[in-house]
Amino acid sequence: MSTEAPVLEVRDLTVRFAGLTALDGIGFTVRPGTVHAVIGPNGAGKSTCFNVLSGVYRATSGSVRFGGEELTGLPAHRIADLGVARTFQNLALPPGATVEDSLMLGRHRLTRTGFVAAGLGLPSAVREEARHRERVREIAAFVGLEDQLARPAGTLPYGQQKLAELARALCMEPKLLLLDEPVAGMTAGERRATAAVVAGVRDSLGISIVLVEHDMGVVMRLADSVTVLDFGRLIADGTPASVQSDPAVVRAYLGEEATS
Amino acid sequence: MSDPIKRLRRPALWTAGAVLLLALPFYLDRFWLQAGLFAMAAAIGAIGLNLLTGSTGQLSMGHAFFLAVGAYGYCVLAGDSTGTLTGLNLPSWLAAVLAVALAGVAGGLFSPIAGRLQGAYLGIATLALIFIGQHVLFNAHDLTGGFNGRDVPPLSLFGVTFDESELLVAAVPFGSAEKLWYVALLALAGCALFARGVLRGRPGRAMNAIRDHRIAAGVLGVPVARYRAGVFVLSSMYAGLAGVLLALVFQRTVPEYFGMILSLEYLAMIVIGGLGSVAGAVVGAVFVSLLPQLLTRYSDALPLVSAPGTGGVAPGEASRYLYGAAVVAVVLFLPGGLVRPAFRRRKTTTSEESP
Amino acid sequence: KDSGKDGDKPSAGGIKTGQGVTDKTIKLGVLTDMTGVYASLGKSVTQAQQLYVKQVNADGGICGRKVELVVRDHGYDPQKAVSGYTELSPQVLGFAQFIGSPFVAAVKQRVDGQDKGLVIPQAWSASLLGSPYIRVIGNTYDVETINAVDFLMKEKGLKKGDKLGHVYFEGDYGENALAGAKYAAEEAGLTVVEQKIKPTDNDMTAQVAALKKAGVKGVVISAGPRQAASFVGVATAVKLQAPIIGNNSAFSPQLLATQAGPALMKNYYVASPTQPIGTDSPDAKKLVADYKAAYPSDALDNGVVAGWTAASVFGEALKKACTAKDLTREGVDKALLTIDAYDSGFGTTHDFTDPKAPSSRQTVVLQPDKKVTGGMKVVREAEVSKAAESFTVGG
Amino acid sequence: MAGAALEIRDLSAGYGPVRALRHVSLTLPEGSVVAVLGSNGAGKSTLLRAISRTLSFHGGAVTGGTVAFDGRPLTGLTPDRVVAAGLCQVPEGRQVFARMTVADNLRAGALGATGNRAAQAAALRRVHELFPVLAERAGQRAGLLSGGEQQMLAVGRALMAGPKLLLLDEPSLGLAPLMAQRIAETVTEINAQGTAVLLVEQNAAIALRLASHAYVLDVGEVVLSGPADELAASDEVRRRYLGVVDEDAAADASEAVAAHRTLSVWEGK
Amino acid sequence: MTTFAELLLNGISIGSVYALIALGFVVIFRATEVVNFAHASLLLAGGYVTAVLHDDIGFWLALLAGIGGAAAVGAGVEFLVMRRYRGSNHSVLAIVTIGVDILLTTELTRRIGTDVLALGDPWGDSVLTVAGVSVAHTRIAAFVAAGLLITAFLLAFRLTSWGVAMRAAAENSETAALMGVRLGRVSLGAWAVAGGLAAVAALFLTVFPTPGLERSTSLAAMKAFPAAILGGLDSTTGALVGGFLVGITESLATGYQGDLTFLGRGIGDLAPYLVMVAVLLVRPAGLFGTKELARV
Ligand SMILES: Nc1ncnc2c1ncn2[C@@H]1O[C@H](COP(=O)(O)OP(=O)(O)OP(=O)(O)O)[C@@H](O)[C@H]1O
Ligand SMILES: Nc1ncnc2c1ncn2[C@@H]1O[C@H](COP(=O)(O)OP(=O)(O)OP(=O)(O)O)[C@@H](O)[C@H]1O
Ligand SMILES: [Mg+2]
Ligand SMILES: [Mg+2]
Repeated sequence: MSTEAPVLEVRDLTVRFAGLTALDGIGFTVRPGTVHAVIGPNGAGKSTCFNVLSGVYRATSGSVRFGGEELTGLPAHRIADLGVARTFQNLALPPGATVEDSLMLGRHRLTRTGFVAAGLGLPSAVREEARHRERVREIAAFVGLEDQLARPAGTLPYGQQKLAELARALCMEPKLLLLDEPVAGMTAGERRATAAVVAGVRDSLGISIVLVEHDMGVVMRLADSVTVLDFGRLIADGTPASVQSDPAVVRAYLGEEATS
Repeated sequence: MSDPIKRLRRPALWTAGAVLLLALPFYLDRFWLQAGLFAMAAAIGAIGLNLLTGSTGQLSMGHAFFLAVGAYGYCVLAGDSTGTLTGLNLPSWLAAVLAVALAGVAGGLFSPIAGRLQGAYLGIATLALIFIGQHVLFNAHDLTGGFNGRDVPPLSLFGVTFDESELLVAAVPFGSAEKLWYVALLALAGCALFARGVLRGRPGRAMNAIRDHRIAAGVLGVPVARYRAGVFVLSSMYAGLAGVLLALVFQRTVPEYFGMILSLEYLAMIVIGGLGSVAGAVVGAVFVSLLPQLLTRYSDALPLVSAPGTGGVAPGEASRYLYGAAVVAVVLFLPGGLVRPAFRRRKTTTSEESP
Repeated sequence: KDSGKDGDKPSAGGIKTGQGVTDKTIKLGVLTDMTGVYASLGKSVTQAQQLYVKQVNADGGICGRKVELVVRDHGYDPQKAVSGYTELSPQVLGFAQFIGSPFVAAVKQRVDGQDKGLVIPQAWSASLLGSPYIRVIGNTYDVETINAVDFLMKEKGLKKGDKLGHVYFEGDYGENALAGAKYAAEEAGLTVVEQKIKPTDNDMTAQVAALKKAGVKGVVISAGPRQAASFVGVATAVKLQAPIIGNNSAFSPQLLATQAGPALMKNYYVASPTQPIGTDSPDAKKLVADYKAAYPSDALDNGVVAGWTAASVFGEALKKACTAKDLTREGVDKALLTIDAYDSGFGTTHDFTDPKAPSSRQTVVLQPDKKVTGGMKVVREAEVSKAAESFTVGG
Repeated sequence: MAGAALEIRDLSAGYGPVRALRHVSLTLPEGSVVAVLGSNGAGKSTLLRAISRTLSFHGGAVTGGTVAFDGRPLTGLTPDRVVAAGLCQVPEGRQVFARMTVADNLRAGALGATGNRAAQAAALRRVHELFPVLAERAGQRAGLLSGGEQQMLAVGRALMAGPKLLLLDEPSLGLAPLMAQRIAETVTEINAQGTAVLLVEQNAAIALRLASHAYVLDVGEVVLSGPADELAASDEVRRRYLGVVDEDAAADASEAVAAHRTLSVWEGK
Repeated sequence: MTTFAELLLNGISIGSVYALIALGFVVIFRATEVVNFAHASLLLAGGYVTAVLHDDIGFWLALLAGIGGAAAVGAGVEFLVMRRYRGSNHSVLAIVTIGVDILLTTELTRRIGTDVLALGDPWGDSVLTVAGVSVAHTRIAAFVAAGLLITAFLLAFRLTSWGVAMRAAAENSETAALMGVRLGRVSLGAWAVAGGLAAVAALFLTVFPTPGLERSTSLAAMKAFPAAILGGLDSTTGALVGGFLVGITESLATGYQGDLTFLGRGIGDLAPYLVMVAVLLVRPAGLFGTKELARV
């Protein structure tokens, strides 16, 4: 177990775009070492929420506190420095770089080598590089990409690209992990494996995970608590079971023959 | 793959190449040495531009401006005040270093603009630098000497002065070209290795990330703005050094030289050689700066060329045709450039193992 | 490895020879621009010089040697120009043509320092003077401009206290001319209204408007033919009543075929270091005939005269050097320094004894005219204005 | 059953040295729905690319075999000709024109359409009632839509063309259960109107429910094929593609965790 | 005062010529996202054809021929060169156009030689003078032409499927192909159109007050760069506005250079770029260009 991950507190967060309110005063709390699922219909505001948490969007109002820090208003890279890592719903892997280098990029915040050190190939730089490549392989093995390390990420099939993104986020040694539809585009078997990876992360690293996913099976398996959004508003919040039986949720999101 | 042979072959090739390059001044005459010097200077500049455009995806058409800063910076810092010209009369080696730094500063000053703009917009915006540069070069007479430019004080390092005064080395008279050759060689090697280190290491990955997906790069903890500025400064310093070298080879700075055409040639270099790779920049630079000179020199030997005035294709024109055709052909038939960037090679070799 | 420094050695007929000279041939370099911005000038000059060489060789060459031109076209690219010089300088005696004064300036150090070969630039900027090896032929732009202003005063009614418009190129040509204009204005009590332009500006409307606003009574144009044509055209159109005169590089006969033609013939003059190609001196007539024969398709312009003059001056120097039995570079330089009254047959006499001064301060004033060959007729014969006399060139 | 609309005979394809498809044969009967299942990297997308002839865009190529539609061979055609022949594909990963407005994306979809203005207007109305959000956001740039909205746009765009055969590469990707349902309904509906559908779908449950026939690809080869219901019954398919019912899912999820090599904490710095 | 008005008017009139050139850049950019450095040589080609033909077949026919010729050259470039490039990087393609430009320009300047060719336009050097402010007829024609053409393209892009196909092809060629867009035909068309536009621009660039077409005419085309960028590389309206802005800036900077000496003389060419940079600082995608997306 590592040092307790800090608490994530989202308080009446509002995000507006020209003529459209993507998030309307939502709030939830993620307890350390738990998996918190955010679900809701398409366009409900889940990714927007992630974009605010990771500093891609500016919040119109409201606050996001992570441990002592106020995240709203921080630039993306500062938030990353605080140990917030995420995956992207539409893949954001470099087309040319190998999987290994893509993962090494995840180590950026943990490494120090600057232009001069790298340029002169100082021993410190070499050592750092070696140490972190070691860890990268460890993580690749953990998610099951060890054989793909040398391939250009762009040529992996869709499902494995999703895994690569997950691995890259893990490489940031995050305290808070934001996963946007990690199992989209996978077969049932692969979903189970990926779910296992996520569970493994929570259990062995004890970090907080916020999960956006449309596959209720996975959500039910992994989530300790669930927040449901609809049109940017929070319509339900609680344990998976309670949420799943909430009529509003069924109406807005699951549809009659619910969890299959 | 027969690894041991491979492992032996590469260093062998490298040493052979190095020895050859070191020996050249004893055999080539000045024209060739000068051509080589132009090429080496260009290579340094091209490496810099490739860091910026090839690896970080910031299209720059203002490279010539930073070359000018380097070249003129050196003249002003090392030259002495004569007549209308002002000069600081610093020791030339110090002047060279400061000139490079100066170019870096210039790049830093522009980087706020560079930070805001993308792609073609950035490209044309940097073009503004060229015009500003030209304007200053022509009008700041006391610094630049206006249209007739400035004499370039010869470099002197460790008591050796790189001017025309000839010293005999192994019965071969060494003029400025011969002496400068080694300086340039050293500088180029240094620059290439440095750039290689940068690209293969942490900064290089961050730069590529910025090129490939700016937002993602930020989310992964890369301070995008700072990095873009940093790269801009670095590439400007490369350009500055190239400028100093060029000035030393020309022995006189002329404003006309640092125009848009020059910038475009540098772009051509990195594209022809291969975007994002150091070797590419070097090869491209050699190609682009040597080809026209060869074509001009042997122009009258070219096929279906007729003496000027007899209506046919004049030598100069013939060489232009060939140059243009070469640029097009290389890019079309070798998309990745003369030197394909490393990852492409890895892709093909590794994909054999995969299903 | 050829260090280019094979020492001078006596040879056939006890004549000392050096670089670029063998018993059979005398090699002269030509660094020209036939694909760049000065292509039209470069073409005419080079062809005229080739013509001269052909004729010289036809009647036996010089010193029993055939003269041979080695042409390199640098397309007005500094790198190519300097490389061209580096390539040729070890193998030629001197340069009968070198276009682009920035490039000449770029190699000046080497010429004065070790090469010491005679170089005749095709540029008339005072900044080129002062070297005993780089010799400008004919009046420099500043002198020429002074004489031009003098013409406007004497013959076109420009008076003390008037405003004089000056449209000039950025660079050696324009700015050297400006120096002249300022001096002349000084002397004559005029005020100069400056309009600096770049070779890429082809539309002079704004300049005309500005000068009109300033109320100029006369205009000097130190730019290219296009700019002159545009300026004159617009000036006529907007009724800017002021005589306009340009330097010798500010006109080309091709313009007469364009729309600007009539306007040019009405209200435009050209100051030139020599008489135009079309004058009826025997030499001129012969040159025209021969040139037409050799290059039927090409226009006859000042470039031809300039090229011919430069070549013949070099030839003259060679002949003198030959009689002095010294065809080395030093020999030729010395020989040239002894020529004090050379007339190439175009109305002006040249004195090369003083490297610091242009070979002549005389300026001929011409006027565009369709009917004449070369498109220009003389309106004022070669003459040196008082101001031009007193002017210290390049000072 | 009527003649086959799409006839694929031992098709092989690859990306340079990578062989992504090996001798795949597949028949899609007139006006039917056929599903293709398979795990990551099985070659499903490659199959669709091979049919639409867009492999070249990925540095790949068809190395053997034939593809025929209505008896006409498609081999050797350019992608636009394939579209003209009446095939339309919803590519993997949305691929909306991010910088164009939603409306323009739909217009782009209609570029290959054979129908007249009226037909297109009708198609547009249809798409809008299927996905109301696309009507609301007509003026918004597609790149700013949410993932699911983009997916809807991708499907809607394909519907604009009114194709004879619709190739769907994971249409329900990233869609909320309700939306996934709606897509499923749409597929049955347009199929009822005579459009044949080749469906690549990870959500095997939906796929097998919709399809009459199904093929299972694995590492570029067809390992199973037959009537959908039969496949749905085969436990191989049940295990790998349908997943299993909840309770023991939870069970073997946890067991998977237990079995799974855990990741040690990084003691860096 | 009239001087100011005159300079302003002159700026607008020369601006409309720049706008025409800029429009050429815009068309290519919309269809291929390539900055076309060969545009200058297309311009030269169009002008050349018109110039050599006008004596025999009269101006208007010659102009048509010029437009056709330049269009053909453009199409040829696309077919022989651009189409062959198997890659996605747009700055690489830009370099290809540089190579093409060198080839075309060399050939054309060789043909033009040292001549200055008249295009035989009907307007001659006549000017229209209203309240002491005079404009050349040629420039009025340019203004009208620019206005008409740009409106035409605006409508074409808005209303026809051509515009949509173009942008689709430019943004994601694979998906565009899946939508039935004929990639080859779209970019071929774009290049041909750009060529035609270049020919028109060439006309107005070489008639009075400029003496005529000659080898350095193509250099003037470079002035349209800031125009195209100012307005936004993918916006037709942008081309027009950008053209005007550049023209006016240049004209004023030249006209008042006497009062601007502290900047050094001859800032006529520089000023447009300064304005451009200033605008880009506020609007990184130009006045009317589409901004890049910030969503993941
Ligand atoms: N930058 C933006 N500009 C304008 N609208 C935006 C922007 N980003 C998101 N939106 C809108 O905000 C709403 C919420 O988007 P978001 O991506 O958060 O939805 P989501 O919950 O992630 O849906 P999905 O499950 O489909 O991914 C959507 O309607 C989207 O169109
Ligand atoms: N551009 C490419 N270059 C090289 N190999 C590729 C490329 N695209 C796909 N491949 C390989 O081809 C095989 C099939 O890929 P494909 O995308 O068809 O799988 P898939 O069935 O669509 O997987 P998914 O369900 O994840 O989409 C995989 O091994 C993949 O790695
Ligand atoms: Mg989302
Ligand atoms: Mg797929």
